[in-house]
Amino acid sequence: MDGLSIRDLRVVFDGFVAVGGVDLDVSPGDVRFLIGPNGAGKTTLVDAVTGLVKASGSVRFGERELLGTEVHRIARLGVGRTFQTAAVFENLTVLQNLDIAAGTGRGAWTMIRRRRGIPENVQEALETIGLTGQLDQAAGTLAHGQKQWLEIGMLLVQDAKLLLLDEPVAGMSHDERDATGELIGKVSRDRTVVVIEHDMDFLRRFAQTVTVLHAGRVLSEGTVAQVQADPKVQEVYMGTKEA
Amino acid sequence: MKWRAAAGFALGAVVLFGVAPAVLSDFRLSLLAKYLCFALVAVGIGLAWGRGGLLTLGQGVFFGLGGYAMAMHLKLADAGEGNLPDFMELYGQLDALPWWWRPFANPVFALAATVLLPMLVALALGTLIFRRRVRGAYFAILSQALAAAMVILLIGQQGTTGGTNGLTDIEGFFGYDLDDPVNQRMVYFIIAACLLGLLALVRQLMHSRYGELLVAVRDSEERVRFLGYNPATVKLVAYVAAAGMAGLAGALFVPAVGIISPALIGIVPSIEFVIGVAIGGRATLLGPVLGAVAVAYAKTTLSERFPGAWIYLQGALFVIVIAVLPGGLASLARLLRRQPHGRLEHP
Amino acid sequence: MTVVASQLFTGISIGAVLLLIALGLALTFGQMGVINMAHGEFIMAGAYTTFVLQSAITDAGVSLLVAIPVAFAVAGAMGVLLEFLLIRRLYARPLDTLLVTWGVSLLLQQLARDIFGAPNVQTRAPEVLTGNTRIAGDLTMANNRLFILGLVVLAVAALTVALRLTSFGRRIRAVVQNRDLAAVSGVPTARIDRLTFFIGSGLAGIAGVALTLLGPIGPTMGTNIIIDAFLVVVVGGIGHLRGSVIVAFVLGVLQSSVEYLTTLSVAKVAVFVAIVAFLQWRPQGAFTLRTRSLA
Amino acid sequence: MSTIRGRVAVLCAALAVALVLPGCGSKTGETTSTGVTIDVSGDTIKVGLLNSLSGTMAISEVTVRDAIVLAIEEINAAGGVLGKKIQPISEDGASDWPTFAEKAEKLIKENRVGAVFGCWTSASRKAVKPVFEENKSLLFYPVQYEGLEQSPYIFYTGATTNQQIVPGLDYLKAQGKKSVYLVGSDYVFPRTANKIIKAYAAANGMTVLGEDYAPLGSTEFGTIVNKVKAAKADAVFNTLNGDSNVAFFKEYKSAGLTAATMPVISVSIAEEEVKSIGTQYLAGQLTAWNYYQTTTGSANDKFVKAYKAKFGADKPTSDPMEAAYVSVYLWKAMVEKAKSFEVEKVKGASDGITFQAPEGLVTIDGATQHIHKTARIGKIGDDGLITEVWNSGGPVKPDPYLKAYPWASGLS
Repeated sequence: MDGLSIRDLRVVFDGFVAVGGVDLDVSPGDVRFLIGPNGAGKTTLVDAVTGLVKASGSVRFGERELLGTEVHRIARLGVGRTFQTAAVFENLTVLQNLDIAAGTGRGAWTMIRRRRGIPENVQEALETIGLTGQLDQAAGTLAHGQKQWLEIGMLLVQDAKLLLLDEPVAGMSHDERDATGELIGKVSRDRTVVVIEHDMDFLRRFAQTVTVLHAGRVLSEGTVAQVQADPKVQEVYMGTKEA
Repeated sequence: MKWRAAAGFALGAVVLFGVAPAVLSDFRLSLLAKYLCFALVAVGIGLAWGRGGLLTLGQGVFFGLGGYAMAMHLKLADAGEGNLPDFMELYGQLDALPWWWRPFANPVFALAATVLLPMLVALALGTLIFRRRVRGAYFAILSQALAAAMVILLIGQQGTTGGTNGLTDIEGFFGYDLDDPVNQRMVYFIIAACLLGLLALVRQLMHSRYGELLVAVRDSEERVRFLGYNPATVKLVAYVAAAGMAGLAGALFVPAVGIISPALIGIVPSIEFVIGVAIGGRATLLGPVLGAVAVAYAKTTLSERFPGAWIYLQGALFVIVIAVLPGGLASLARLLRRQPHGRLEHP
Repeated sequence: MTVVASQLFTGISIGAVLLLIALGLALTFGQMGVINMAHGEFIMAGAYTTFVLQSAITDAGVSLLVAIPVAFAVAGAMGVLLEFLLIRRLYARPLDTLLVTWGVSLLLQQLARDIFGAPNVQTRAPEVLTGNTRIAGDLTMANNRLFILGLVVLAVAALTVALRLTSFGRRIRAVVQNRDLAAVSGVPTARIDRLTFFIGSGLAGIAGVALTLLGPIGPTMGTNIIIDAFLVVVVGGIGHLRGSVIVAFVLGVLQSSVEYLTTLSVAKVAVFVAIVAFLQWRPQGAFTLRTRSLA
Repeated sequence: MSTIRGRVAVLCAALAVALVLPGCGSKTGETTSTGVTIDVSGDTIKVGLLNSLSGTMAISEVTVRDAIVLAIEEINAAGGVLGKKIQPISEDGASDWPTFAEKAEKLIKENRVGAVFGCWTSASRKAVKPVFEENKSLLFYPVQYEGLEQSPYIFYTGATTNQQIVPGLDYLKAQGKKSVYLVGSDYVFPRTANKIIKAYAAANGMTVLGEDYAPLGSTEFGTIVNKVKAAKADAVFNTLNGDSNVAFFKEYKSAGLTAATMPVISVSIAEEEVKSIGTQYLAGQLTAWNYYQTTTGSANDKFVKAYKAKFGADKPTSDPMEAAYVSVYLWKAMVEKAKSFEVEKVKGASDGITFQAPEGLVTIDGATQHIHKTARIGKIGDDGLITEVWNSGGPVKPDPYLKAYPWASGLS
């Protein structure tokens, strides 16, 4: 298992500083929650780590420098992410979605042939995310929560060692949140997980560590209790008691 | 489903090899041969556009490359060893064959070139374009500009390409006299066999893991990238395959019709290839084939009776089918049968 | 020296014609992302408007000046009709818009053929626009090209002012930048779309008037030039006019210089190669991604 | 699945092989075709009209079709050919060369026509030529062309190069023009014509100062006109086709070039084209043809009157139309001399047949299947009509390969 190590990360759009010098360490096996008000740079930080936006500084996953690497190569290094709006292939079935996610290492010969049966890792992932029954259903017809789980499942079969989840429980029912939280717990046993989340109740229940971002910088870091006690955090989240 | 596919192929074989030659006159059969060439192009467009989302408005270029490669060989064979093709003596004022014509005297090289040359050009252009994430409408317009540039290039080199005339008056096909109706029939059978074979291949490709990945790229290129694939490569395969099919079609068109000219390559013919695909159903296997044949047939018969009406009809087809029925007639059939299994097929 | 100067002027005026054609596209394609292949037929409509007006107003100069606003209105109205009937249903499917409008362009061409006949029609230009102006020594500049250059400068200036300073312009830019947000903020996006289309198509009509001074007026006049104009917008980039302006003039000068040294065929191919090469350096196809959602 | 599919594939392959192998016909060189028999049953004889009725070439070709229809109606009104009325079957070549070939085949094989009249561009003629040769059927081609061709199944009723281009050069030479600039569309006719012009110039002390080609349909002539102007030639020889002429002449005038200082002699601008370019730009420029609407003679008066009565008073008549009109009458005369519609007999009867055409007396030269025509240089007037300023004095014998001209020995 590898950890994530970010040094002096900066992202600038047309003069606007979205991320301004972030240092962040996520140790192997951690479940790190990133919180912060809108515009704090949470998603931009994940975008920079996954190669979607240009950034300066250094992002290391294990021994590998990620900045300057192409998106698909970063993914192949074991960095996987989800999106706020679940990005699954709606015209494909659950099985096809997972099979594609599992297939980056396949050779040309395997690619031009049909899939026979269900690959072992896909079967495991199906059980982990609880979609065994929806195997042949088009992903577009899944319930909102199921789509998010499918996306996480895709990260599992992709063999991602670092999972970056962008608001995985937004819009979910209470039961779905619980299930998602347990899922995160399950997958974090042999993976490093970073979660962007607004839901404080969810955070309190499932976060191991928390980083608070504000205006493109790290405001506070520590366990849930430490962060909650930090006066700077309370100041930023003016009046919002939960923080 | 499996028996249906098998039955479909068997039925297609019976129609193409049994019924059509029995009921059609030599002339109409040779027209059908021409339509089937267009259908070959359509299968490729169906793959690239319907499944891969690559609206290529320049398939005429690849059709032309295949056609010219074949025609160059046949012209050289007609002329006999050591002689220049007739048009070159007339317009070229050349003493010797240009160096780039010479390899085409070899039948093996020429046959290979009909398919490989278009694929190579597609590979080079596709690499440049997809690598820089040029896509969607940008790709469509660039592919169209390619067709325009290719025509200008061919026409400008009249002495060695035949200019606007193209390469005409092709008499023989690997030793067989193309004037003979029996040999024309043989050419038809070869084309029909190629179409069936190619359909089987493309069906395999569409149902393969690659086929699924291609749809995924079409629907969300970025998501595929985050899974660790390079979408440029995925698209390149479909584009190159479609180019190869168009090249094969062009090569077969030459013995069937006896001419290849810039008139078959430019912007207008290239976009006409697309309309059949759209009408038949862009993302299905058979839709493009039936659409292309239907459009070509309608063009022949309608223009025999009402020349102006064909243009109105063609324009109306573009507007109505694409605006109202983007899945083509294939989706209409499915709507009627109320079978909601067209997941891969709705873009 | 004279040759270099007059070639430079030719290049600039080719660029001006390109830009005049591309300006409407820069608005509809560049700002709205709609690929309207019937744009060339709106140009044709502008040219035929000039022709019709000339049979009503015999004076060539007056009819030309009258034709400019009338052609703007005629082509603009056709654009609005097209937007209303077809394009607004297809905003989510840009490639399909391309094919649908191609069909529309076929229909319009055949319609023109049936109304005005297949042969080209002629308009008379005011005598002053068929002459030239002496600059120095042997160096002259054609008056019709100077007129078009002026027209382009005027059109670009008017459009820039409209986009930058008027409330209409602000709304267009708001819609371009974030359609949903603009809609929520009370911008009537449907009306703005239609208005944008009206202006973009109207500019095609003006281009049509200008083209009567240079070339043939016939049913297929639009198709020959439209691809070049699209390339200008593709390379110029979306969202702002500046790119199109620069690219039009660069391509014009490039084409005329290469043509002077070789042939027009080589020049056309050279332009295509230059564009592919340029896209390697600056791919415009990679628009800014919406990072929160890929759907 | 794969086994089923495999079996289907094998089945298809087997079927293909089974059908193809015994299907192999004659090898190249063994002539087998005997041609298609003409349909002479019934009281009509069918002929094909093969012209572009749509697409870019429709502009010109529709008028040719109209002229052919006029001739057919006149002949039918006078009793037809060998007692049969002529039944025209019109096909649209759609400005697309392969379509021409397809339609030609249809006319010959399905309609079994006696002869086909039409085609305009060299490309369309080249596309149909093998079709007519292979089926041993007749085509009458009515447009001036680049020569260097002599198909046994084509009759050429338009001018070949020594009846149009060479007289045009003779005229320029007589006018004391020492240098020319060549401007043409990029296709076979201009390139071949210019080759002939260069050979002529070399032998006659003329200088060719430049040679430029524009793609067909091109409407951007700024650079070419700049080059022409800088060259300061005595005259311009123009082989541009169609739309390009409009743009060229507008640019030409804008550059300050005039018929007085640097005349342009054109070989593709007839009365119809003058109408669409405008006399504002063309007045005073020269053309080389064999016929003008203003050509004198009772045959032409009758032709012009009949044409305008049928198609409209504002419709001009032009050289290709006249040549097409004449071609029908020539075919009729050949059939009547042969007393048969059979192609070989009709061909055999062709030599020496004469006809009092609107352009004057024309005679078929059986050896080349071209016709003797009078060459005429015309000047475009302010009224849009072209008036003759010079003619060859009498019909010129067709010489498609320019064998009688020593300077042209290296050309073919």
